[in-house]
Amino acid sequence: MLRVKPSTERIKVHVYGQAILDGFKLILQGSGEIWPVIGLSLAVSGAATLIASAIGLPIGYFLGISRFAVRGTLILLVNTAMGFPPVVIGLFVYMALSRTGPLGQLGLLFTPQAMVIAQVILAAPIVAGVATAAIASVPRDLRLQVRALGASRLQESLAVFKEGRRGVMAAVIAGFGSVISEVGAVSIVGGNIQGSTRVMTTAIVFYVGRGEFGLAMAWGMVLLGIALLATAALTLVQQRGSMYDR
Amino acid sequence: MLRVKPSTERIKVHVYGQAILDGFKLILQGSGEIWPVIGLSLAVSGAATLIASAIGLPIGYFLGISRFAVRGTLILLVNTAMGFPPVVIGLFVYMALSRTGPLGQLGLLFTPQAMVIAQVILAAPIVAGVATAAIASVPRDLRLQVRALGASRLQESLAVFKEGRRGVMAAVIAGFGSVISEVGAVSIVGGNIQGSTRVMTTAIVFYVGRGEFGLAMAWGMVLLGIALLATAALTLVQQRGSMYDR
Amino acid sequence: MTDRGETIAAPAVRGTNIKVVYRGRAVVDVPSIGIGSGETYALLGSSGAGKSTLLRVLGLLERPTSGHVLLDGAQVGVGDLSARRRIAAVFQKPYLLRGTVAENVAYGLTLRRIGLAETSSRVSSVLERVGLGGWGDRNALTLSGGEAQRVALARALVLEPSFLLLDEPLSYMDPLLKRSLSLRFAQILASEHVTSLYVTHDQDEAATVADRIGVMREGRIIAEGDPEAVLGLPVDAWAAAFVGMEPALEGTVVSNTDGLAGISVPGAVLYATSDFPEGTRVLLAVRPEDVTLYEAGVDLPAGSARNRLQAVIAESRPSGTSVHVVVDHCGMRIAAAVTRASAKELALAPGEPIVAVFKATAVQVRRRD
Amino acid sequence: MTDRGETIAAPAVRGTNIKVVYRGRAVVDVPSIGIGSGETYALLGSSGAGKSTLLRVLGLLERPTSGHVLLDGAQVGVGDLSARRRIAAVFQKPYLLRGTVAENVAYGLTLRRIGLAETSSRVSSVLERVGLGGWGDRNALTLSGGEAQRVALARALVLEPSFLLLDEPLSYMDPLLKRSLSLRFAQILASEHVTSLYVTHDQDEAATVADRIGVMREGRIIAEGDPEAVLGLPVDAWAAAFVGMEPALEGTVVSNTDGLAGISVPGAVLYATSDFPEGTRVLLAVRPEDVTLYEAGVDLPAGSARNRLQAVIAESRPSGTSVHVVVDHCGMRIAAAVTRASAKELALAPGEPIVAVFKATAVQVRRRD
Repeated sequence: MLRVKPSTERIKVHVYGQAILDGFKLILQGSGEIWPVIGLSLAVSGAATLIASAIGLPIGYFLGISRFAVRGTLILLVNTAMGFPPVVIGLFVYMALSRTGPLGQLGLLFTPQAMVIAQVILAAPIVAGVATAAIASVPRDLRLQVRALGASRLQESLAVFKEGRRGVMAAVIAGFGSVISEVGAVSIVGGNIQGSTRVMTTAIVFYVGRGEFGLAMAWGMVLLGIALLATAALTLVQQRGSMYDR
Repeated sequence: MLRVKPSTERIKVHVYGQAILDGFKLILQGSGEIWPVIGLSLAVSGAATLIASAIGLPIGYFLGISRFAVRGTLILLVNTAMGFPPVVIGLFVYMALSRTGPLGQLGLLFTPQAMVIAQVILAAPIVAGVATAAIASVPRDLRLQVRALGASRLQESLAVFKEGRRGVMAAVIAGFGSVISEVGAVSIVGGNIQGSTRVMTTAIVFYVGRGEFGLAMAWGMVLLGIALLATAALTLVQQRGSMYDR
Repeated sequence: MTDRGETIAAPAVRGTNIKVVYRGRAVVDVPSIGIGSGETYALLGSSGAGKSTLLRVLGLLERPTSGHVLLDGAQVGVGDLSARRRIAAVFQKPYLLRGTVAENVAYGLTLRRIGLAETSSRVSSVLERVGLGGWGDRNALTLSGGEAQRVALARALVLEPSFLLLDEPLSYMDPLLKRSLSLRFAQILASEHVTSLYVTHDQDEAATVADRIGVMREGRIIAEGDPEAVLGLPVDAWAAAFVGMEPALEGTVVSNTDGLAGISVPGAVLYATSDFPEGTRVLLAVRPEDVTLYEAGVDLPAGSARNRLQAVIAESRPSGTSVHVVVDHCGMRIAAAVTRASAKELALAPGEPIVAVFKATAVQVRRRD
Repeated sequence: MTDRGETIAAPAVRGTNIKVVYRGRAVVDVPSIGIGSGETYALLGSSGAGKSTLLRVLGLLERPTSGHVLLDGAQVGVGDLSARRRIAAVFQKPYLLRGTVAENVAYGLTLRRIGLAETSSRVSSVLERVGLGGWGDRNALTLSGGEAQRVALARALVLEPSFLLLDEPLSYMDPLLKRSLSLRFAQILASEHVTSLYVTHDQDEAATVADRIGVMREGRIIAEGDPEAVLGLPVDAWAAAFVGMEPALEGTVVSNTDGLAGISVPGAVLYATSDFPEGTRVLLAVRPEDVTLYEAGVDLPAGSARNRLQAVIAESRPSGTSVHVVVDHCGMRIAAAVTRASAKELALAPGEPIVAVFKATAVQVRRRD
């Protein structure tokens, strides 16, 4: 299918083709590295997303229903947290976990746990921020209506989460999407140790640095596939129309 | 001010204190590296944000005002683009710009231009996505009102941008915030060459890798300061109440 | 204003000294309001008058800045879930939840952990009563506005509340629907014997549904009483404009024979059905629809219309399908609603002489303090 | 339905064969609509009837699925900016832009690049005319709803449009404000002599502002004519319910003396002011407010009320501050609006005999096809 071209052009095509072929070969054969790395990526980011949701969703609920001064201050805090560069978060976690740091005795540096900690710090503000918007979009009067039918505080918040569930799901997916794709913080605290803390993003940077583009491309495609799945879920969640028009 | 403690504890404190002191010393003295790196970071991310805005804002306008099927499809595309992991974007740009890639003859790999290209691809979907929400929040009937007073297409879109200007500014700031803090893509396509493509985020990763935590911390603080400025601007823009309540 | 709740021996709901202050401004300032058991009390007023805020306070949905709410004599508050569960509400928008009609109506019962069998029978019974029998399985989000609002009413009624709040439930409906639904709501509220507070800005709606009306303005209840008294005898110029009338006249009872009182006003004696004895200083008014205009000098029929005033046209303006005419008799202004057909036959130029005729039974009278 | 625009020799605005189809459903289907120069035409109908869509099509704000719009005889379209600039609109919400009142009013002039001096003088003149003289420097976003809507009207009028659109401009106002603003709008529209299309769901508002009314239902104009004819003689049962009447009666003119027609209906001859000759088959109706009820057997005064019908009460129900009574005479149903005071004196139980009286001038008559 590839037309024969003058030599330089041909070499380029060859190199690309070879890289992609290498990538797919790797994926199809299962080199022994692929499943552990995908597994670790999903485990670390999944755990981080769960913990971040446990922290971020209640914050998002509180921010979404609160008004006036409190809200302004708290939104500032969430924005500030969302604005923290991941590498800086990575650096802070590194310092905290390093042998001489305040949590150094836990011995967590360069472990998956360290990566989870960094990703929780990254994802929680994102979950909280998106959830705030989702909760705020549930009409205040719907909460009033639910309360006026005899809902307790807890029943009221459950009803609000239920009515705003698409936005809440979007918040969780957005949190996952941000940490699964992130490389700065996990490379600093994880260290990209093969068989121990290597995740997809650090693998890509590692193989690019070594000039092994075939492997980098293969990992890029796997990561892209997972990211696109998250995107598809997010879009599905956003596409449905709102019920509050009438 | 630091209390004298048993030896191990004392060493930890000493290490942290020293690192922070080193950092501030560096910043205050101006080591000769600091201003070029900050300048390059701002220049690359600023240029990328400008270009991304030129691309993303019109897309955001179109998505924000469009309805039904078109909108759904385009939002899917923007979400997909936003969901692309930065390292994968970096990898693709690297492949495209590498000597054997389709744009290899431009010789852009490991130059600031390459970093701008990667950051534009990163930021444009974010600008477009946030701008879509901002434009969509300007009531449809306000556009109708403006049109019914004799506005041309261009005058109508200017009026919409003017009424939604806070959201539009938020979109641009969000785009800048995402690229100034990003490390995966710029390290791949820029390569962290001192005096040429080293930016703040790659400097941090570099110094952490070399164990020079003082320098890493210093850079972390500078980057954090700039990121917090962007956050402050974003919050300022979000805090003002909307006029469309009545 | 006849009886600020004093006629109600033990009101089912009572608010005392209720004040709500937002940003230094008192949006509600009501010393006392009481709603009798089974009564429908309409709060009538312009937007921003504080009606909905007072409703939320009495419904334990908002804590007042100061004041107390009593439900069946016991003081209750926002934090008192069991008291709150004796109250239910219908708002401007139905805010149905995702699910079927039956699921929506069952919502409050589910919150109270009522069993499935009882829930099911209560839901189908209440749907029957609001005229939606057999609609339980429909998707709640596909209903029209009027249907959805009836589901919202059923969702509140199924709880058999001691106190029902209705906050402008029909204000988003167009006039045709509003006319038919307000009648339907009035019938349902009357047959359910539920103590209700009905907030509206529409006097026709208030007159249709309410046993008693309170008129709110700038946070205060400025008039209260049965619909005819409140809508027929405005307390001040603002209230008069609000109900489309001229301000009340002042007079003194000069005779009373078997409940037919003669009341002296500038230049005339007017007759009203009233028990006030001779010498009572009174306020009186008559609704424009009750005033008929005749050409000056016409041969008037002998009839039950006791009051005939020689007057001159002061002003006239179209008002919907009729014409609003104000006539002047010795500085005393009385408004008449004249149909367009009649208006054509009469000379309505300002200054023209005219005869205004109205019955003694149409005159609303109140003691002047 | 009397004259579907044919009386207007050359309407300033005309729509022909206008169809708008959304998702396979025709939301507007109007073969012909014309608005005369300087005329205020009200489109009246329930929500969802297609009124606003038709307004947007005639105002060149939306392309119809098919059909043409003519402005002063020339065909125009959505893409025609110079035609669009001869049209201005006021919507439900004022949608004022950030800035002062004067900046808002000047907005359309700025779009047209009118010079500063002319802009300033036109802005202050129009603010004067809408009763907001000297308000130019106020912040537009601090105005009340009624003030903001007058600014929106000024913003449209300042453009001296050939065609003015008003899309439910008062529907968010409470009744007090709506009553005073509809009168004010009517006066302004009349004095500005601007060709206007006024969309509303409120028949009183339509009657107050309009020279001519079209009633829309399910995308079609089902009745059109002057307000008295349209609101006084409904074309079908739906239109009757919409304007609060019983359906029209059918009869035949049996005599005509100097414009007083005798019309034979089942069991009686009714009199109406009409030029239709003997033998004409007609529809006729009378508005409930024009019908007076008397006890059966009462000694009726000789007067101008030519029509007296012995009837029985069919039904009665409260309707706002009055009572809506339907009487039956030989299967012919006529409604009467009775004040609460009168209703108390009459026996309104179904089946009771009653006398219904109304003037010949109150009877609306139309040729039956």
